[in-house]
Amino acid sequence: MTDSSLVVDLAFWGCAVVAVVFGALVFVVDSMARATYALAVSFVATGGALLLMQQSYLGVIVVLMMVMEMAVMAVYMVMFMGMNPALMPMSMVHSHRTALGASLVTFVVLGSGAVLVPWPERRGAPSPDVTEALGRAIMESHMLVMMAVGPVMVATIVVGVALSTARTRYDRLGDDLDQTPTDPPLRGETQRGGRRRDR
Amino acid sequence: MTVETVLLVASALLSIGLYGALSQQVVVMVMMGLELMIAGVLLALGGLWWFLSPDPSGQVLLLVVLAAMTVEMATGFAIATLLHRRTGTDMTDMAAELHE
Amino acid sequence: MRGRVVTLATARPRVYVVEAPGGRYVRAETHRELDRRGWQPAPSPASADALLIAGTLPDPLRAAADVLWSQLPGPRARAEPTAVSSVPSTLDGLRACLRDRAGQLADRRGRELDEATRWVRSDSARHDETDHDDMDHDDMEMAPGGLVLAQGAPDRDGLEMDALRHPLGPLLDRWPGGLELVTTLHGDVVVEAEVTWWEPPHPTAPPQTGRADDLAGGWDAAATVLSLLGDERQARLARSVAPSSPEVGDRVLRRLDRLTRRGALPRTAGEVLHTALADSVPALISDDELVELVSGRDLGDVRLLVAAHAPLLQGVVDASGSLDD
Amino acid sequence: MTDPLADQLARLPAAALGAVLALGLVLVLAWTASVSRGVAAGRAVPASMAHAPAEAARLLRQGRRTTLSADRLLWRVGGWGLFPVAVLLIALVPVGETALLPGSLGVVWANALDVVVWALVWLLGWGANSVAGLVGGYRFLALALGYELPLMFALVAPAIAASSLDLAVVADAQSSLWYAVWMPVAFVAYLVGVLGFAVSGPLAAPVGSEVSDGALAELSGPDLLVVRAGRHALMGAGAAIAVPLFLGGGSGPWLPDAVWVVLKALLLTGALAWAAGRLPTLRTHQLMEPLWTILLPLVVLQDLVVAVLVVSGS
Amino acid sequence: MIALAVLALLLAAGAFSLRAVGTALAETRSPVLVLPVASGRVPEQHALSRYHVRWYAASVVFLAFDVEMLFMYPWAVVVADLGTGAVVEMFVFLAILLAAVAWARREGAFRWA
Repeated sequence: MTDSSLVVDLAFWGCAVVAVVFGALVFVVDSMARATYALAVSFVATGGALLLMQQSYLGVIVVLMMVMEMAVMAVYMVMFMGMNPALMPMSMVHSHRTALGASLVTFVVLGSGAVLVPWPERRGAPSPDVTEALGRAIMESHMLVMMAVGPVMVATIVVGVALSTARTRYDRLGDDLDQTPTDPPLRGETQRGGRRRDR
Repeated sequence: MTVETVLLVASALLSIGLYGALSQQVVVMVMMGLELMIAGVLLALGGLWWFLSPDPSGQVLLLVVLAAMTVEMATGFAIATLLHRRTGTDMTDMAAELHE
Repeated sequence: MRGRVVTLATARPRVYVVEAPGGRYVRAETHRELDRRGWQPAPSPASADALLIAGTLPDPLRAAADVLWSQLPGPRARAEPTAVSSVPSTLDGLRACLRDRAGQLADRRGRELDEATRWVRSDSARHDETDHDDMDHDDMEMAPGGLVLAQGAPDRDGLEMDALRHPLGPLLDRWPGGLELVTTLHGDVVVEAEVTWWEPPHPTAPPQTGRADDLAGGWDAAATVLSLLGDERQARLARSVAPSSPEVGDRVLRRLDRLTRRGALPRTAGEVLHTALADSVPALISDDELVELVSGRDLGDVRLLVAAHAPLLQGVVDASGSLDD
Repeated sequence: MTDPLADQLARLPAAALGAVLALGLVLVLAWTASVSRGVAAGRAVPASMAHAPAEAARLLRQGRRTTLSADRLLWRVGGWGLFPVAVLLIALVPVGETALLPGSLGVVWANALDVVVWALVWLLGWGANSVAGLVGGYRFLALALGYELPLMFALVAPAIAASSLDLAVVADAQSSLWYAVWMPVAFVAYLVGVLGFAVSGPLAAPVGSEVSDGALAELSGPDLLVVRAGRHALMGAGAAIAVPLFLGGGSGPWLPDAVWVVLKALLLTGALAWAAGRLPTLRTHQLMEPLWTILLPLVVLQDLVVAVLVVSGS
Repeated sequence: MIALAVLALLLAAGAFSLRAVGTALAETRSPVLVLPVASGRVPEQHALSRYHVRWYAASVVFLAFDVEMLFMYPWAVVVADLGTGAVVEMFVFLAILLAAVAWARREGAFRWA
């Protein structure tokens, strides 16, 4: 089928082992920063595996997006972890046994499915330039995807900002939104409103 | 590198993510588990695309999965911040009583 | 070969200049001397070659100077000039000490590899007499490495996060000598601050008196602020301002105004520098006004504000007795 | 990707030579950046040229240091990772006919490597368990959120004009008119991005000297030398990537293509480092809003203009 | 692929030799363990703590906006052939996202919380 040479096999198994080992490390290691960046390395390895399967655009986009998201996630991990994020043993696990059992069962089921199912031969060949074909697809045949993702992203921004911030526009600009905001709020001043420009 | 091995690795990632999602108490760690599961799904889809039907629409699906993962993260962070502000902690079991 | 590398390495040593209480004039002269030699002052003891404490240290600050000395890495030298005239010879002595290979080898051999734990143990011992001593300092769980973990505190934003108590001063570069401002930090925002002043052993007589000295204090503050902003060229210019060269002063003044307009410098810092340099003598600032000025601010802004208000702080005035005309 | 092993090994000597040249180019660009940074700080040119070797000797002779309960693994990864990222960026640049790391997605890989700097500088600040390091590291992420989107849209503009994400194709498509000429806003936004991931100029708050050099606060000896060299190398690499994107790659009279690429990279690095030395460092919480509400819409508008011009066939 | 391997080897060799020169010149192998710098005082607590990030709202806006980049790169490659339809579609997408950014600005998302 595919004339995958020794180099590709070696590279694939390298990426696979790194992805799985660092994925497991995420829940083993005790510092928050190390857990997050272990996941980042696991994603980079997954991106590498995608690269090996001729999906150059998908591979590099996974690396690009995931490194950014893990950098942001590390900050949230540190903010919301109960005790000290780097120096405390992370024993925040409950129902360890059932979780382990469930994951092993899933692995056995999916693994055997992957190996035993007689996968059909490949139909059709990948187009010469996958990225261009992808671009053409999202613009013509799958324009619906583009039309749907836009509003979903706007909704995400509105939901994200509305849920996470404490001071809304009425706190900053006064009830009829006409005062100049003082950012950040002055000490001893309530959350609502502010008069002078940034000091 | 055959479709079986790729799917095997993908299912390994997925099951590690499942373990994390089920066993962790903190909202953010559960999200880490979810992301690892989505990584497994991503790898599986990539493998199936390459070995079975390499036409562009499969790639679009992968883009949508990536977009979904980012949306999940953004809203997850917002909810974690909200939980932390409301209850001063974000243990998943205490988050059940949002009303108090 | 090694000799040539050592001479090249010590061509321009990086000196960490710290002002002791009442050592304003010696420190200002040290900075001018460093400008003349083209030696860039070190931004932190971590990458410094030499530690220079300008002025005489009162006894309570001796331990702080030793902690600072322990934080210098490899080949290191130390000096405490107390007179303005002795600054050039002190700097030459520092360079000679850095080049003395035998002396540096002895210093390294005599130094244990773990300089942190002895300070933490002696510090926590000192805490024990004052605090309730049922808190067991040494168990690994509560205090890894001997330091306790930061505790949570409510915040103006409604998120309960850890608060850090971080001291600015007493021995910090580009910082008024003797001022210790212990800030409570939520993230990088200073929420509260406590001011303590360390008195000099004996009040130092200012070399100039009256109006000229007051202006020099203003230019020194301007130079410090420009150096804190990373603008070394203008800082050197501000340090070289002499009553005989007003046009240099105008260039620095225009630069400060531009920085304030562009938002690189907090507005209040820009205003007070302008008034100090232009004409009137602005009012002195008490400790409470300093705490009020500093609260709710970013940690970087706090250092800029304190540097800009340095000649007006009550403690600095008492220490150097400069403004009593 | 599926050519057999023998073919890969056949290309070993060429790859080795290319790698050494790339490393040499990065070192020369980093040195140019440090010289023009010295000139901008008011030192004479010979003194600025001698500064880098003297400082390297001083830092190499200096001992190394670690702080109490520091996360040393992440700290060292953050510090020693900056220079390799710059070398990988340079390897993407097509010097002569092909780049050391050719690929149809050079633009996207350049973007992915810029993003790795996010992780590295935050880890550098986080690792040292010191207040100054943390303040510097978190300031960097705040600025990164600000400069990253304009940088991405600035990278897309040449790709739209050349209808390709391959740096060599983008460079060849500019034979008539350089993209920097008819995409000025994208060029400026890209340079702001370079100042961003090289942590210098107006975006140098993460290593601001008012928080005693922020993320670099606890570094000494070789660790500090590698980070400083890494920052200058990133400035040089960013400028080198701008050559095929905005300055027409190897095109130019008299000299061969390769020489033009290196010459343009050197000139742009010098100019950028000099500007970074002269521009004041702006405060992070003052800079977030302008980056999001002024620079980002302008770059999106620039992309619209480019797209309309391309579609209308001019 | 081979170029990447050679580069990695070269960089590793460079780093190793730099460390070796450093150890030789400084005549010491192990780093000295010191207190983090706190103006001469012993730090009162570990700096590594739950650091209050003041710009968390901006990170949420960034994550949502960044997804748009996923579609921007492939679109850039094909926009010349597909004509104005593609341009209109992408920039409608961008316009509503920029509207959301303007809304977030008014909410104070890009200000220190």
